Amino acid sequence: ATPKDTLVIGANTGIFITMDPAVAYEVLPNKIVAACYAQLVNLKAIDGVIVPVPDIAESWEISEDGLTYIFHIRQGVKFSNGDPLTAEDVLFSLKRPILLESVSAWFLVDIFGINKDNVDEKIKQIDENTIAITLNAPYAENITLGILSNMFTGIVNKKVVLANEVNGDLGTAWLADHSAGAGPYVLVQWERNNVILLEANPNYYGPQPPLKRIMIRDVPEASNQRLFLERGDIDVAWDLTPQLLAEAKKNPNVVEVKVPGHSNEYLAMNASWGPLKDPKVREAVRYSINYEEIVKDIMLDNAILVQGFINKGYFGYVEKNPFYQDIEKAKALLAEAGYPDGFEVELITSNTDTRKAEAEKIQADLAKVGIKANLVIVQSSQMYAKYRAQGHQMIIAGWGNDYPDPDNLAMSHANYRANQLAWRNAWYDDYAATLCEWGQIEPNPDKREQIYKDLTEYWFHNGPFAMLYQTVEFWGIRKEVKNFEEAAFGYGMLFDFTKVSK
Amino acid sequence: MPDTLIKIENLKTYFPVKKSIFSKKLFVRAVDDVTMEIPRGSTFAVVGESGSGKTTLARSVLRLIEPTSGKIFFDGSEILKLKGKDLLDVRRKMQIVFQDPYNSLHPRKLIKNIIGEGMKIHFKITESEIKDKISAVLKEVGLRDEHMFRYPHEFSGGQRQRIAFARAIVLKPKFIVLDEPTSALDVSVQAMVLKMLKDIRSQEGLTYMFITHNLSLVDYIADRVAVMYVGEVVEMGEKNTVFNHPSHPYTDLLMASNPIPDPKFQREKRLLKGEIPSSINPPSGCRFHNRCPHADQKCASQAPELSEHKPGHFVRCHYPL
Amino acid sequence: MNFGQFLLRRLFLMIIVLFGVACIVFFIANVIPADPVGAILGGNAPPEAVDRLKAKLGYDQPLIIRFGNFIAGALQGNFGVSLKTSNPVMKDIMNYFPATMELAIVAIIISIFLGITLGVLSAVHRNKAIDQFSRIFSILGVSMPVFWIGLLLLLVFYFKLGWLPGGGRLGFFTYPPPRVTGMYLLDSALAGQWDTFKEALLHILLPAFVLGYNATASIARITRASMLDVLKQDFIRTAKSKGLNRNVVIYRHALRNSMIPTITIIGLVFGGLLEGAVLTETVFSWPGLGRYITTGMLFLDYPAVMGGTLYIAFIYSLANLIVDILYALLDPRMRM
Amino acid sequence: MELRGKLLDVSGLKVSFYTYRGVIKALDGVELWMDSGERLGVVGETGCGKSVTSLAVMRLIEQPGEIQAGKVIFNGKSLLELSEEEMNGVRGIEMSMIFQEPRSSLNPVMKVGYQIGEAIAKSKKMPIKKTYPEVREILKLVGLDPERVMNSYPHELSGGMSQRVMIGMGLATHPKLLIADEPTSALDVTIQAQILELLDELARKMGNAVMLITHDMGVVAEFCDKVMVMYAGNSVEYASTFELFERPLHPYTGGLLLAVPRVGRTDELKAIKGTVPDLVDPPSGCRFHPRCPRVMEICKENRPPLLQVEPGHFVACYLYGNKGEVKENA
Amino acid sequence: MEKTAKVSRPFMDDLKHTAFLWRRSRLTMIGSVIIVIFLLIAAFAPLIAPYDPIEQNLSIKLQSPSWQHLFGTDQFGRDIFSRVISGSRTALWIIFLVSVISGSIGIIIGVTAGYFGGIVDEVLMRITDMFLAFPSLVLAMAFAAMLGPNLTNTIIAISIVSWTTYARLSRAEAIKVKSQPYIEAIKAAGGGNLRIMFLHVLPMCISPVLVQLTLRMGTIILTAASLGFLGLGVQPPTPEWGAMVSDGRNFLIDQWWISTFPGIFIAFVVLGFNLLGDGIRDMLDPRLRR
Ligand SMILES: Nc1ncnc2c1ncn2[C@@H]1O[C@H](COP(=O)(O)OP(=O)(O)OP(=O)(O)O)[C@@H](O)[C@H]1O
Ligand SMILES: Nc1ncnc2c1ncn2[C@@H]1O[C@H](COP(=O)(O)OP(=O)(O)OP(=O)(O)O)[C@@H](O)[C@H]1O
Ligand SMILES: [Mg+2]
Ligand SMILES: [Mg+2]
Repeated sequence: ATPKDTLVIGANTGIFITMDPAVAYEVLPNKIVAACYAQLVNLKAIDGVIVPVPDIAESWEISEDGLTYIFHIRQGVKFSNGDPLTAEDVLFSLKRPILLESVSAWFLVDIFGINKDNVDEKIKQIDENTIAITLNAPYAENITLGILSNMFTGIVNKKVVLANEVNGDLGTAWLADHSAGAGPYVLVQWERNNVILLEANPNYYGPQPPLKRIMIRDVPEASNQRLFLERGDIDVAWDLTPQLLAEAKKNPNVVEVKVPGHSNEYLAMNASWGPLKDPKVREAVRYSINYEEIVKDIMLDNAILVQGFINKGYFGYVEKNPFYQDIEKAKALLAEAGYPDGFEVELITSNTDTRKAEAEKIQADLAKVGIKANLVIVQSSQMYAKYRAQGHQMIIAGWGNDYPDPDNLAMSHANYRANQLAWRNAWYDDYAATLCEWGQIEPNPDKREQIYKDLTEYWFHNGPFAMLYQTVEFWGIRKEVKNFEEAAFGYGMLFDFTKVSK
Repeated sequence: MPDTLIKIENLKTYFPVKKSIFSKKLFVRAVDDVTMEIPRGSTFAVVGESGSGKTTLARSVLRLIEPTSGKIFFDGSEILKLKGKDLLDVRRKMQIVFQDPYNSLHPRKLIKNIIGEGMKIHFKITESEIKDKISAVLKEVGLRDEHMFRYPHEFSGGQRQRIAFARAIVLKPKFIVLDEPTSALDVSVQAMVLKMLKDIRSQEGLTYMFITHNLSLVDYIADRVAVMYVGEVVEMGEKNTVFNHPSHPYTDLLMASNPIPDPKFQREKRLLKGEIPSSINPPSGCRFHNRCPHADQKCASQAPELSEHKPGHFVRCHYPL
Repeated sequence: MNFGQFLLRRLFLMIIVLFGVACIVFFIANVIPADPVGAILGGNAPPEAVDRLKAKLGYDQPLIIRFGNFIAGALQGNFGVSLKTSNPVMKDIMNYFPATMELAIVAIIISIFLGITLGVLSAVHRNKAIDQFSRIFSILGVSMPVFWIGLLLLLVFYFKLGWLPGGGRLGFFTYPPPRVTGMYLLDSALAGQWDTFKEALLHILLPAFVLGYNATASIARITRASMLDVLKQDFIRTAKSKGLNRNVVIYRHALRNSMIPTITIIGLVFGGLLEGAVLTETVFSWPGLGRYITTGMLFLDYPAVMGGTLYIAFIYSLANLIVDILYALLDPRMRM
Repeated sequence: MELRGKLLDVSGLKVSFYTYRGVIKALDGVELWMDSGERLGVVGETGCGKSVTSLAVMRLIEQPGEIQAGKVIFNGKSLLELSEEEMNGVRGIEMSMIFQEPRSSLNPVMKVGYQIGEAIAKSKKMPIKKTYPEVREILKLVGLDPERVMNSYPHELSGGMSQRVMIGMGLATHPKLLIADEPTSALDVTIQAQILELLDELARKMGNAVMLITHDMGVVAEFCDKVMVMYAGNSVEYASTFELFERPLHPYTGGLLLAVPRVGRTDELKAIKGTVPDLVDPPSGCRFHPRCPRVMEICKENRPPLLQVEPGHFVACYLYGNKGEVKENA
Repeated sequence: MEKTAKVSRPFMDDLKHTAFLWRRSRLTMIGSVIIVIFLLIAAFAPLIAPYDPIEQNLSIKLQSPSWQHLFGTDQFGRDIFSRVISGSRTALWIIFLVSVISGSIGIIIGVTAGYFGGIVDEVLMRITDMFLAFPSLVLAMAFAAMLGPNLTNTIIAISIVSWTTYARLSRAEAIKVKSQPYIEAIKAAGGGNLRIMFLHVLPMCISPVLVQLTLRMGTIILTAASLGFLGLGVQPPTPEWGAMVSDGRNFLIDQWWISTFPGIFIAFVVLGFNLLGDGIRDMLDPRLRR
C-alpha cells in the first residue's frame, strides 16, 4: 500500500517532454506543471461549466475597443522559495514563450498576433501592479481569457530562472525538470521514464493541499498499470483502456472515476482525394458507421455520443445526432455518387489500443457498404506528419480543446483558413469559414450561439468529418482516494490536485 | 639433350605472411629460384619433405597461382605472359591430379559432369559427343560406363584417383602434374594406380611431373628426379645417377632415412638431425648447413649455386659427395 | 602481428563500422516520411508554428549539411540535443544506459551460468533424459516471445503470488543509492546500503531472467555443440589414455576448449541483449536505453534515436572487441 | 587357460559399431599377444581394425562402438572385467598410448609441461606443480630443450617435437606397454627416422614393450620383433618379423609384400585384386576369400582359426590348418 | 579390377543416414511433427477454420472457450480459433519470403566476399558488420516505420536485418570450398571466376545456409511478432499471431485466451523449428557425425 500523505499515480510518461510552463504542451504534463505554477488566469468548473477565474491576476479590465486587457496583479503571493511574486515576474513569464518561440505560444502568435518583434509593445507593465496585453482583434472575452488560462501563462520566478540560464535559453533547459513557481506543489524530482515527484509548496498562497506528495511513476503498459492498481502499489491508474477498467473495477478495492472529456474522436475524410471529393460519398460513410456500437462495445460507455463538433457542456452545443448506421441508405448514396460497388481507401490512425479497435470496427462497418478500407496504423507522430501534409485519405484522430470556448472547435473543424483540421481535410468551404470568423468576434451571446448552431447544421452534411464521440476521461483509483472526481472534473482543461485526499 | 617440353627459369613464388601495418612485409619463400627442364615424354619426379615447395612449384607452373618472378616455357611459349584464348589453350594442355582423392572431386556433381566440365569449357561439342568421350576415357582408366552417373562418394580412394586422372586426360593434355597421387592410398591400391599411370603415359605420350616424398616410388616410376629443400632444388639429375651416387648430403641422408621393407637389410644408423627450417627465415648461406654433417664456415655464410656436378647431374653444394 | 597492432586494427575497423552505422541511422532517420518537428507540436498546432520550429531547430537545412553536423558531432561524442528532453542526447544516454547495462549484465550472468551448465550437462549426457530436458528448456527460451513470457511471469510472480515486484528498478519509495556507476546493484553495494541492494536485486530478477532466457538458449546450444565437438578430439582421447578420470577430462580438458566458441557467441548474444531490452524494458517499466530509443522512435526524436542506436552499436562492437581479446587469452593459438 | 603372451593376451575380441548403415563388425575375433619388452608390429590396410584393436585394449571404445566379446589379459589382470576406476589405474600407468596426429593429440590450451605433469601426478599422487622437475628430466630424455618446451603450447611445437612430447608423456610413468598407433605416418621420413630411433632407444632403456601399429612395411621391418597381420577385423598371420618377410604364409600377407615398392626393386608392383570388404556385410567364411588367389570351397563357408603351423608362426588359413585339424591347442 | 564395396545412390544413402539419426533423436521427431502439423494447418486453413477470421460480431465478444468457439472470441467477437488457424498462413508466408530473400542476399554477398577475398571481402564484410552491429529490432522498426507498416514491408524489414548470418556463413564456406582441390581442378581446366563461383562454389554453400535458415525460421516469426507487438507489423484485420498477442495483452488476466492461444502457437511453431533445426544441424554437422 502507498503512504497516507502521498498520491501514487501510474502513467505512461514516455512522451513527456518538459515541465517548463512556457513550453509544456501535452495534457498530463500540463496538469503537473499547473500544480506547480500559479497562472495569470485560471480555469474552474462552476456548475459543470468551465470558466476563467482570477489567479495571479486578481482582476482585469477590457478597453473600449476590446483590444487591450489590463490585469491587476495579486499582492502578497510568494514563490515556493519564498521570493515575492511581482508584476515583473509576470511580464517576464508572459514574454518568455514568445521570446522562446515556444511551440505552445502559437495562440499568442497565430491568434493574438503577438510576436517576437512587437512583444514589447503588446505586453507591457503599466505600473508596479498592472500588466497590459494588447490584441489584434476584439475577441470575445471568453476566448481571450480561455487562451490566457493556458499553461504558458504560468508565472515563473524571474530571478531564479535567469540564475539558471544557459546560452540565453531563458532557463528552459533548467525548467524542464525543475519548478520555480507559486503553485500548490513543487517539482522536486523528475527522473525521466521513471518517476516524477511533487511536494506541497509551504509558501503557497492558498490553503495547503491535503496530500503532501504526488508521485507519478512511469508504467508504460496499461495492463501493468492495472496490475499495480489491483495490488495497491499505485493509487491511480492513468491510462487504462475501457476494457481494463471494466475488469479492474470488479476488484472491491478499485473504483472507477469518469468525467466528460474536452476532446473528441472523429473519422475525417480528405475532401481532395478521389471518391471522398463527393459530399454524397462522405455522407454515405457517415451512414455506414455504427456509432452506438463504438460507444457501447468498443468504449464500453466511456464516451458520449456527440456528433457535432462542439462538446456537450460547451456554449453552442447542438443536441442532435443525425447519423446512425443505415446500410441501405449508405449504399444508395454511394450508388448515386457513382460508386455502387464501393471503393478502396486507406484508413490511417495512430497506434493506441483504442484507435486500433475503432479502426478495425470502422473497417468492418465500411466493408458492409462495399468500401474496402486498408488500415495503416502508425505512430501518432507519423500520422500527424501525413495528416498535416494532406497525405491521408481517411483518418481516425481526435481533437483536444485548447480553451473552453466553441471558437477553438469551430476554427479547427470548420475554418480552413485557420490551417487546422478543416484545411488538412481540404474542406475549402468559405461559407463555413466566414461563420467561424464571425462567431469569434460576435459580442452578443445569443447571436453567437445561433451562428454556431447554423454552422453545425451545415457542417453535419457538408463537412469532411464523421464525429464518433466526445471523450469521457476515466481512471481506476483505489477506494481510499477521495474527491478524485471533483479534482478531475474538466480534465483536459484542468486538473486540481489540491482537491484529492486519502 | 632430349626435346624439352617444360623449361623453368629462376622461378620464385613468395607468399606474403600476415600483413602488418608497421613492420616490413615478410614472405614465405615457398619456391625460391628454381630452374629445371622437363624432357618431353618423361616422368620427372620432385621429392622433398613437406613444406619444401613441391606443390607450390606445380601450382606455379600451371599458373594456378601467379609466381613472383621467373619464366616458364611450355613448348617454347612463355606462359606467364599469356592471356585470354592462348592461356586457355595452354591450360588445356597442362593438367593436374591432386593428392587427396577425397577432396579433389566435387562432392555434389555426377562423375559425368566432373569429367565433362573441362570439355564444355574448351571444346564446342554436343552432349552426346561429350558422353562418348567420357565413356572412352573411363574405359581407359579402368572404370565402366555406368560409373558416369554416380557421385564421387560412391567410389573408393583408388577409383577416385582414376576419375581424377580421367578428368585430366580427357582434355588431351601434353603434360600432367601428379601431386602425390598415391600417398593417401593403401599399398595394394597404390600399386594398381601406379601401373595405370605408367601404362597411360606410354599410350598417350604424356609427360609427367610426379611429386612425392616417397623415394621408393621415385625409383619405381621416374626417369629424372629433382630433390627440393626449403624452396630450392638441391640436387637434380637422372634417377639412377642420383639414387646410386647421391651428391648432396641432404639427398644422401634422405635416402638413409627411408625405411627398407626388408628385415635382413641392416643399414647403418645415419640420422638427419634437427628439423626443417622455416621458409620465411631460411638459414643464411646454404639452407642445409645447420643440419649438414659436413658443413663448415663457408656453408654458413655463402649460398651455393645449383651447378652441374657431372653432366646432367646438378647439385647445390660447396662440397658435393 | 603483435597484440598492439591487432588491437589497433580492430579499433580502426570498429570506427569504420560505426561510421557505417551512423550513415545507415542517419539515412533512415531522415528518409522516414514523418516530421519530427510536427511531432513535438502535437496534433493541434498549425503549419506556421511547425515551420517556425523547423527553422529554429535547423531542420530546414539541406540534408548534406545536417549529415556533416551529425558526423562531426558524433565524433566528439555529441549527438545533438534530444527534441524530446531538450538534453544533450549523450547526457540522456549516460542517464539511461546504466539501467540497461545493469539489466544486460545480470541477464548475461544468469544466462552464462545457466547456459553453460545446461550445455555441458547436455553434451556429457548426450541423448539422455537430462539432455532432452535441458534442450527443451533452453529451446523454449528462444521460442517464446519475450513480451509474452514477460507478461506471463509478471502475472504469476507479481500479481498472483506477490513474490517479486512488478516493475521498475527499485520500490517507489526507495531512494536510489548515491550514483557512482548508475547501476543500482553496484552503487548500493559500494555504499553499503544492503537493503537497497536487496531491493534492486529483487527488482532485476524477473526482467533479467526474461531477457537472459533467450540468451541462455543460444549459449547452451553452442556449448553443447562445441563440447560434443571437443569430446571427439584427439587430445581428449589422449587425456583418457592417461587414465585421468572422467570429471578431470570433462572439466579440465574439454570445458576450456569448448569455451572458445562459446565466448564468441556470448559477445554476439550480449549485443542481442542490448536490443532485446527494448521489449523487456517496456514490459517491466525499466527506465533504460531501450525504452529511450523506442519512445524516441515513437516520438521521432531523431537525435535520440540516432545517438542511442549508435551508442548501442558502439557497445556491441566494444563487447565483441573484448570477446576477441578474451578469445586470444583463452586460446593460446590466437596469441600473437 | 594358458596365455600365449606373458604381458598381454587378447583373444576372441569382438567390437561392433552401431551406425545407420547397420552394424559394423569392426573386429571379429582378434587374437594378439605380447611378451614383456617385446615389439609387436600390427599391420594391415586402412580400416582393418588396427586402431580399434588398440583402443579396445585400452578400453577407450566409445559410442556407437561396443566391445562385445573377448578377453584382454594384461599383466595378469582381465581388463574387460575391471571397473572404470580400476581401469584408470592401468591406463597411463601400466599401459600408455601415443597417436598418429601428434599435434592434435595434445590439448591446445594447456602448456606442454602441465600435460606431461598430469600423467605423472596421477601415478605418483602428487600435485602437478611438484612433478615439474621430473617433467624436465623426461623432456631432456626425449631430446627436447626442457626450459623452452615446458612452457610452450602445443601449437608452438613442430610435429616431430610434439611426437617427442607424446612419447615422453607415454613413458613418463614407466609403463609396461606402450601402444603407438601410427606414430610416424604424419611425419616426414627424416623426422620419422628420428622418432623411431628415439622410440627404439627409450624402449631399450626402460625395457617396456611396444605395440607399433603401422601400414608401412619398412617401419615394421626396421623396428619390430614380431608382426601381427590383420585383415578386415581378423588376425590372419603372426610371426617373427624375419620369418614373416621371408616366408609369408597367408595369401594376403604375400600379396601385401608384393605390392610394396622399395628402392632398388625393379620388377612390376603387384596389387591384390578387389577391395577391402564392407564390414557391415562381410564375406562369409574367410573374409579374404573373395580376393584370394588360392581360394578353396571351405574358405567360403568356414572361418579358419589362427593356428600355429610352425614354431612361432601362426596363420589363419586352410591352406595350412589342414581343414580344421588343430596342431596345437590355442 | 576394383569394385566398390557397396554401391548405393548418394541421395538414398544420405536419406538413410538422416532418417537413422532422425529416428534416434526424439526431440527432432517431435519438432518435425510440429512443423508438419503447422504446414498442414496452413495449407488447409480455410477448411479447418470454422468461422470467418475477420468477420466481427460484437454481440458475442470476449466469450471464453467453448465448443462453439474452441479458443473463445476476441473483443470484436471474432473466433480466435479461426484467427489462429488463419494466422498460420501469415506466419508461413513471412517465413517463406524472408527466408528466400535474406537467404539469397546473404548467400550472394557471402560467396562473393569469400570467393574474391581481398578488398571485395573487406568491403562486403564491413557492410555486414554494420548491419550486425545495428540493433536489429531497432533497424527493423525503423525500416517498418520508414516503409509503412504492412505485410510486405514487414517482410522486407526482417529480411534486411537477417541476411548477415547467412552472408557470414556462406563466406566461411566459400573460403573453405574455394581452396579445395576440386575447385582448383576446374581452374586448372580453364574455368573462369564466375563459372567457378556460381556453378561450383555457390552450390556448396547452399546446404549450410539452408540448415541455418531452418534454425532461424523461429526467429523470423518472433521478430515478426515483436514488430506486431510494437504495432509495426502486419496491419489489421489480417490475423497475425504477434499482433494478436499484443492486442490481447490488455485482456490477459480476465480474457486470457485472447493472447494465450496465439502465444502458445508462436511458441509451438518456433519450438518445432528450433527442435528440427537443432536436429538437422546435429545430423549434418560433420563434426558430430562419424
Ligand atoms: N597459399 C599459401 N599461402 C601462404 N603460404 C603458403 C601457401 N601455400 C603454401 N604455402 C607455404 O609454402 C610452403 C611450401 O608449401 P607446399 O605446399 O608447396 O609444400 P609441399 O612441398 O607441397 O609440402 P607437402 O609435402 O606437405 O605437400 C609451406 O611453408 C607452406 O606453408
Ligand atoms: N567411431 C566409429 N564409428 C563407426 N565405425 C567405426 C568407428 N571407428 C572405427 N570404425 C570402423 O571400424 C573399422 C576399423 O577401423 P580402424 O580405425 O581400427 O582401422 P585402422 O586399421 O586403424 O585403419 P587406418 O589404417 O586407416 O588407421 C573401420 O571399418 C571403421 O569404419
Ligand atoms: Mg604438397
Ligand atoms: Mg588407425
